[in-house]
Amino acid sequence: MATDLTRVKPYGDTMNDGAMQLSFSMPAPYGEEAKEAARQLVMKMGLTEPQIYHMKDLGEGYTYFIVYGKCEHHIDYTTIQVPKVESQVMSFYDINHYIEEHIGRKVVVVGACTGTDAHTVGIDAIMNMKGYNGEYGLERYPWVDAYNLGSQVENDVLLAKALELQADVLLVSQIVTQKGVHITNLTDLVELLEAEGLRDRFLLICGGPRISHELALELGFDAGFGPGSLAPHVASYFSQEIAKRVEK
Amino acid sequence: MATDLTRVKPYGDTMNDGAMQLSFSMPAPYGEEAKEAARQLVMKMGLTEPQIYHMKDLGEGYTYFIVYGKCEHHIDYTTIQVPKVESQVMSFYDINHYIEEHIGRKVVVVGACTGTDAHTVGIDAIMNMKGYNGEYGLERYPWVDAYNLGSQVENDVLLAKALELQADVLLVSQIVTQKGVHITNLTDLVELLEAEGLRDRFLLICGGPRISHELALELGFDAGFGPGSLAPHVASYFSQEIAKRVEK
Amino acid sequence: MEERLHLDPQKINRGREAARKIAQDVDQFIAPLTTVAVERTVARLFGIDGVDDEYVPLPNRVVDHLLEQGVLGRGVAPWLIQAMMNEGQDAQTIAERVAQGTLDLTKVPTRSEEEINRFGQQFADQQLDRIAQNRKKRDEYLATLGEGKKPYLYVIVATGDIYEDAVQARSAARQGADIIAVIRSTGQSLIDYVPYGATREGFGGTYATQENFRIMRQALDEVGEEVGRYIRLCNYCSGLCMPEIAVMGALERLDVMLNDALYGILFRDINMQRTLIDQAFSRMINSYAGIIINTGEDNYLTTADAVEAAHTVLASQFINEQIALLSGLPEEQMGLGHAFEMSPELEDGFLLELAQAQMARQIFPDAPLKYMPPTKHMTGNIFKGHIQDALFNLVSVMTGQGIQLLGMMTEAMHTPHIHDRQLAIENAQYVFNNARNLGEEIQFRPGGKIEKRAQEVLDEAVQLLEDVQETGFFEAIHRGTFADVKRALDGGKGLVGVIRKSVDYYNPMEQELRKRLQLPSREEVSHGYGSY
Amino acid sequence: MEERLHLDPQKINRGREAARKIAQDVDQFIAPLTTVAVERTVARLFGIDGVDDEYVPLPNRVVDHLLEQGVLGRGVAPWLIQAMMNEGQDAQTIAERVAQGTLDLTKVPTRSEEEINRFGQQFADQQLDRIAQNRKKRDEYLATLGEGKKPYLYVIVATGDIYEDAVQARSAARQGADIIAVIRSTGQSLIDYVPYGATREGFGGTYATQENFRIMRQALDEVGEEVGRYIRLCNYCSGLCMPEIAVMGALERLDVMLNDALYGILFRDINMQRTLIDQAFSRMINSYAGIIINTGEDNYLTTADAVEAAHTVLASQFINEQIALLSGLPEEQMGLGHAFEMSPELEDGFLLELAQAQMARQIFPDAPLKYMPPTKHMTGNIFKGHIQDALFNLVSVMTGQGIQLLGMMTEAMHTPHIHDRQLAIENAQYVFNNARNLGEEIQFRPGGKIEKRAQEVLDEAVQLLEDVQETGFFEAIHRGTFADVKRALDGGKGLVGVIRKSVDYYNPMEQELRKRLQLPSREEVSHGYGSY
Ligand code: B12
Ligand code: B12
Ligand SMILES: Cc1ncc(COP(=O)(O)O)c(C=O)c1O
Ligand SMILES: Cc1ncc(COP(=O)(O)O)c(C=O)c1O
Repeated sequence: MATDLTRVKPYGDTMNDGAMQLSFSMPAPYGEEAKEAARQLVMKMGLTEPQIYHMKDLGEGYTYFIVYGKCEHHIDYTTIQVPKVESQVMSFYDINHYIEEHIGRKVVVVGACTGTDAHTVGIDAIMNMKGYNGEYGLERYPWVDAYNLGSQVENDVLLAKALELQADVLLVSQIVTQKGVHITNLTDLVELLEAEGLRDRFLLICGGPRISHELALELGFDAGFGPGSLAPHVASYFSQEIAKRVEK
Repeated sequence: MATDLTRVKPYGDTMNDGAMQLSFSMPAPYGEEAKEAARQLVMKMGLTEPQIYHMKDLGEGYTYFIVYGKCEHHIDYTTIQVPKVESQVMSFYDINHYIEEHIGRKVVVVGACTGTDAHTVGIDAIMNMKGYNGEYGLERYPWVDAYNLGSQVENDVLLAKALELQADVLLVSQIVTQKGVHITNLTDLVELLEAEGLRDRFLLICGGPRISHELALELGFDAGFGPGSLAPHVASYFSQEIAKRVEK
Repeated sequence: MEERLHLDPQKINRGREAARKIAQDVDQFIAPLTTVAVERTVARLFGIDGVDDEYVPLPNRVVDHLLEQGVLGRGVAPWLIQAMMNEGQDAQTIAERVAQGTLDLTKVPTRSEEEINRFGQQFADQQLDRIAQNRKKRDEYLATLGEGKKPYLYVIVATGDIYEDAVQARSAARQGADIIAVIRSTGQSLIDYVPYGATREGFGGTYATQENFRIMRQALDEVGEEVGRYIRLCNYCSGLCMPEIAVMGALERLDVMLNDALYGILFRDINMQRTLIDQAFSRMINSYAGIIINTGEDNYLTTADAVEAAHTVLASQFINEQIALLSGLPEEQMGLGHAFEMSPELEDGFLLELAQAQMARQIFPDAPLKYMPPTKHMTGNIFKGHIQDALFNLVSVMTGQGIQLLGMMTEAMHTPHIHDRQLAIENAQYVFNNARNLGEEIQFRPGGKIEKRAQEVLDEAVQLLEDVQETGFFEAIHRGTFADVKRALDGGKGLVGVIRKSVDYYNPMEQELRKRLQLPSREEVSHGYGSY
Repeated sequence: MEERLHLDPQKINRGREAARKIAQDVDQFIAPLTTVAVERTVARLFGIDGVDDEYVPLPNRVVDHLLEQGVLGRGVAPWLIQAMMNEGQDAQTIAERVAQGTLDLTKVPTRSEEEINRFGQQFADQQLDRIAQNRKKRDEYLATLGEGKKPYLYVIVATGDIYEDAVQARSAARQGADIIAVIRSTGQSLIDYVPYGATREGFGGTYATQENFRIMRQALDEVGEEVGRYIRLCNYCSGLCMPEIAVMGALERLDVMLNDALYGILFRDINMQRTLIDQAFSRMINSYAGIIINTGEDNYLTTADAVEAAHTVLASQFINEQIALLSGLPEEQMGLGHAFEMSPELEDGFLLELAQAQMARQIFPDAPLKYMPPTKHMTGNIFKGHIQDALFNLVSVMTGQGIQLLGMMTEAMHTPHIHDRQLAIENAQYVFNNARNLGEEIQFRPGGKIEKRAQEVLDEAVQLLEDVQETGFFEAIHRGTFADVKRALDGGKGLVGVIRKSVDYYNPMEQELRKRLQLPSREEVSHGYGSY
């Protein structure tokens, strides 16, 4: 049971047994051949001793499988590096105090759920007065001027509003991800800002259940926040980041 | 939606999307690094766009993951060959008639669940008078002499009994498979028979939830029967096989 | 239906009465108004279909043509009829010419009111007969093939590609689904026209088009015959094109339609006037086509808390019922929505869900209640999700819901994959069968937690309805009464499409529908409310 | 406990009375007999432990030494005591010398009965005090740390490697498990000795050894302190070494023990005389150690049909109860077994399961019923399996079961993986919490399907018990009354280990246990049954 963290494998009940569960469908008609196809497929993935424990005829030439097998691959856990938002998470009280002290004026934040996305619960959780999960939203912060534009906001509308309000920070929420529509929407915004020469004018932050900080950086945002985020996480980040820029 | 059967991939809702679900644990402490390790692991397996949708701290330095991703591998379904028991499945009535006609004497069958395995339900399903799932067991067949030795039968005891009863067919059931104990038990039997020069004396058949015909052949058995097998499957096979041998 | 929870009938009556008054006020408000969508619907009923070179649907071209010239207040029908009579061409040709710019409807010589009415009446008869024909066809299917047991198993398909959807739908039907809903692409409800033709590219859903309806209807009829069960088809007529989609559905024999102005107002930020006018007409069509509507109260619980806001769901159901009655929709076609959306972490949450479901069942005994699965509290943990769905299924079979929107274990991730649906159906089949008569075999303890909870929710709902009656429906929405969302009378999308009817307004389709549905005519109604 | 199903108390009394007579007959039969296992247990209580060069445990060496010389009828105690007194050495040294062949116990000068009894009494006091000490320790833990709510969450670990087991057990405790059972390797119950030391290689389970008990006890005490909940440890004293494992468990503060002769007879083909004798002694030990026993009626439903054989489960529970009372085991320590094993395809199967569980609850109101999950009808479909387990959990919380053996979605595949257990615990926690008071809030319809089913099962069980009383217990087993399995009085494994007691048989441990448990002495009991 002593774990060799340089060679970490999946685990069921014996160290390095590689135990793994999979399920998937294939466009192959139900039968022994489909079963063998599923077996061969997971073997290509590096699973040994695959067991097709369940098969179901979905009709229309499709079959569903539940498979267990032993994964041969391993990972060197000791070398893993994960990009993280590099700010100290502070409390509601401390954040306001920090802004007062280090920035000396209210931070203007404009948020929206963009494109055709109508899921406001996430951005509301961050911005609304009443907040979420016991944490006040940005509208409650005395040292933040928060404007929530709601949902289905087109990128150009967001930008116009941001300029009008002299925003410091843009908060963009994307919940619908089918066929990568969130990537398209977020990329469009960055391109729009760059085309207008305004990319550095704002701190650009996105969030949503399928957003990670890493993905946000890739897309050209300054930071990204995933599931479970709360106002203090975001506010800690942008206040410290703006302070850094102000102080420079 | 037109399926290219030479390149079959997993399917969620768009042809060739590769959609696949996995779950597994790793001996890595709960956290962002563990998540990244899980991501990297499934990427090694050939999954693109992996999403760690759920993580749970199992304590003791272990973490559980539920992951979705898109499998890159594909299978040529058109070339798949599955070894199958090559006999015509007949009915209770036809089997008895067949034995009478082609063998002309009762077939003697001895069955047991071997080793320390005490799971009799499977072998009973095949052998007991009352049968299973609406099909009589071998004890009911007028042209079969069936002896069910029950469970926890050692290989040498089975062999002695088989010789005593002048068995034609041995039916071996293996249900417990942990740490490959069924493989060990089955291999031991084949080796015992070979050591005694008796391998060709009996038709050697095994069965159980983790047995396939393919595995049985690999282990040196004549046939193997998996989940859902019923007496007619087995009896059709052994009567035709014995007839073949008799007729030669 | 035996009264299993003791609920004060007086209270129920009070709630219903307040809702009736609210509905009347709304109806009175919308009576003098029409919308571009209503008029496009009339145009469609005249047989106009297809798109121009820029993919703009011809019904839009015709209606916009009149709108731009400020003459839409008379309705699209008189203009069309005049042109058809004068040119001796069918509406489609007229529309094409309008689109090409080779015909101006306002320039066509006028005809007498009588002539116009005769012509309109004839057309209305013909088109509504077509719809009646579809309804008959459905009844025949139901008589010959039969249908699944209630609660019906309702699943969605949402690949974005109608052909892929058809495969997924057929697969689902084979597994046991009774109703297939084709979810729409995220953007559709905000576009002020209905896309045309077979579509293969949508986000989070597939466009609702008449051709897509046809493709799916055919797929389901085929598989229904194979499996020996009539498979119902569902789509959405909420959003900016409510009545148009209703009519498309009526023409293509859809069986169920999501249809709720409140959903559009609250969740898509559609202007309330616009969508309430559209809704009134769309519900007449649905009613006449024998289509079950589904209302969207379940959605409230995705933004508001399911325990605290339970009474808003009931209040809204009362209002939706009364509004629907004004469009002639019988109880049997009212799939009033509610949902199993309480936090799974709640101690005794199951009891509260039972109370809510049973209460709705008793208050709307003839409605095929649409029961929505847990969505908000579904997480990436598919295993836990699957058992949340199992408890949801159990409540449903215990309380005799009508339409069971199946929960998917992958709710927090993606629109359903082909096997997600299979597992969901298996879940419901197992629970429904294994506990088939549980509801009849247990009783709720009189005065116990379950009964008390139902009584409280009813009390609060009645209170709320009486308050809304006082302040007015529009104002109540403005104050965030439903779903914690606030909307203004003049806010939201689509207000520009609202038009005041002129004195010579003529809509033969509505007139004939009202007749066939045995509703009073618009004039009689307005009269009933007093003059203005 | 309010009587929620109407069950005729007369019938229940009749069943209990028949079972009492059956139990007495069994007790009378076994009274003049002892077994090698009982005597090895006594040897262990004298302090003998460890193995010889061939890994044969010293208790076996000592007992076999006497058995071979035909003097075991007197019991191991007198021979040991004589040697200890003469050699002035402790039992362990004596045993080692016997194993080396340097001491023959039968050659040691004899001592008077009085001397032997005095010495024996003293040892018995000392050892039983140690056990009492453990019991006190448990009570202290329970008082300071507390424990989980009932139904207790019971999970198994079964890696084959005790150190791996400890990791899995600690993980499970952190997730919320209340009881950890270490399943034994497939072969163990048939070997006529207890393996020694820490073991790391087993099949389908881990060997039960005293060292393994110690390792696991320590792991659970540690994690229990961390999570602020006493975590119970469970193992198995069925099979050929019943009382030995009982005593090991008592010494290492186990809390729960699977302990059922019938299981061994039916499912492991152990000779019935042998295991019933072993059981009587083992249950005294369990009783005194404050250990909850679990009986194995649930297993019947893995070979027999759960609907048809439901009454055999109840009948066996009655018998097990009465047999246990004869070993001084209070109701509070009787984890009588039953199970949720009906086919999931059964219409209204959930209702029948409810009936069975509620019936057992009412008939054995003080017993911490052990409720087993679906196993036989679990398949490779883990998703369906997970919801079968959810319904099982729901029945349990609705009917107030005591010990909930958690179902695993991977039941048809392997002994649980680390996350299978986590998901199973999450399942139970969710259902228990979300429907915590459901049982109190619903009532079963009087005269309805559920009540009728319970009444029928009770009727059939009483009938069966009265039949068994007539034919005799051994004959009933021979006829395949339980689990569809037939076993003969002289068949099965371990009969050679049964020995008739001689007139000078002496077992100070049993004597003292009977005293402390306020049971009549063997002589009184036999007398009570009539002379023979
Ligand atoms: C509630 C809900 C709705 C409500 C939305 C109400 C509203 N006003 O928001 C209603 C009923 C209207 C709705 C409708 C639809 N929905 Co919806 N919906 C959901 C549901 C059930 C919950 C989402 C939610 O509220 N989560 C709770 C919040 C608090 O979490 P969150 O959004 O992740 O936000 C947190 C973090 O991500 C982060 N965060 C989020 N944004 C931001 C932004 C910033 C700047 C920061 C810092 C952080 C941050 O912080 C938040 C708090 O911790 C999900 C399924 C699920 N269980 O997740 C489906 C889901 C999101 N919906 C879905 C779909 C497809 C739709 C529809 C398109 C379906 C249809 N065709 O009719 C429609 C149309 C909506 C549209 N055009 O967008 C899909 C999306 C599939 C996908 N991955 O693409 C989902 C996953 C359901 C499914 N499986 O099909 N939906
Ligand atoms: C019933 C059962 C028991 C009963 C057995 C009663 C009995 N007399 O058989 C009891 C309660 C005694 C029991 C005990 C144990 N069991 Co058990 N048991 C099961 C259970 C629930 C069902 C098995 C069953 O009856 N299936 C139904 C029959 C009809 O199916 P089948 O065996 O596959 O047989 C069919 C085919 O395979 C084929 N077939 C089978 N044999 C043969 C032979 C021939 C020749 C042919 C042609 C065909 C054939 O035909 C049959 C009919 O279609 C399974 C879990 C599950 N749901 O599968 C666990 C299971 C098999 N048990 C298991 C274990 C570990 C044990 C124990 C070792 C646990 C313990 N340590 O205490 C003990 C000890 C038993 C022992 N020494 O073997 C594990 C095995 C894990 C593994 N893969 O190695 C399982 C999978 C449960 C688990 N997840 O832990 N068990
Ligand atoms: C009443 C109603 N209409 C419509 C929809 C679907 O949304 P959209 O109109 O945006 O396609 C829903 C979603 O659940 C609904 O409840
Ligand atoms: C009473 C009883 N004893 C023992 C066992 C375990 O088997 P074994 O004794 O073979 O380890 C069980 C299995 O479920 C049981 O119910």
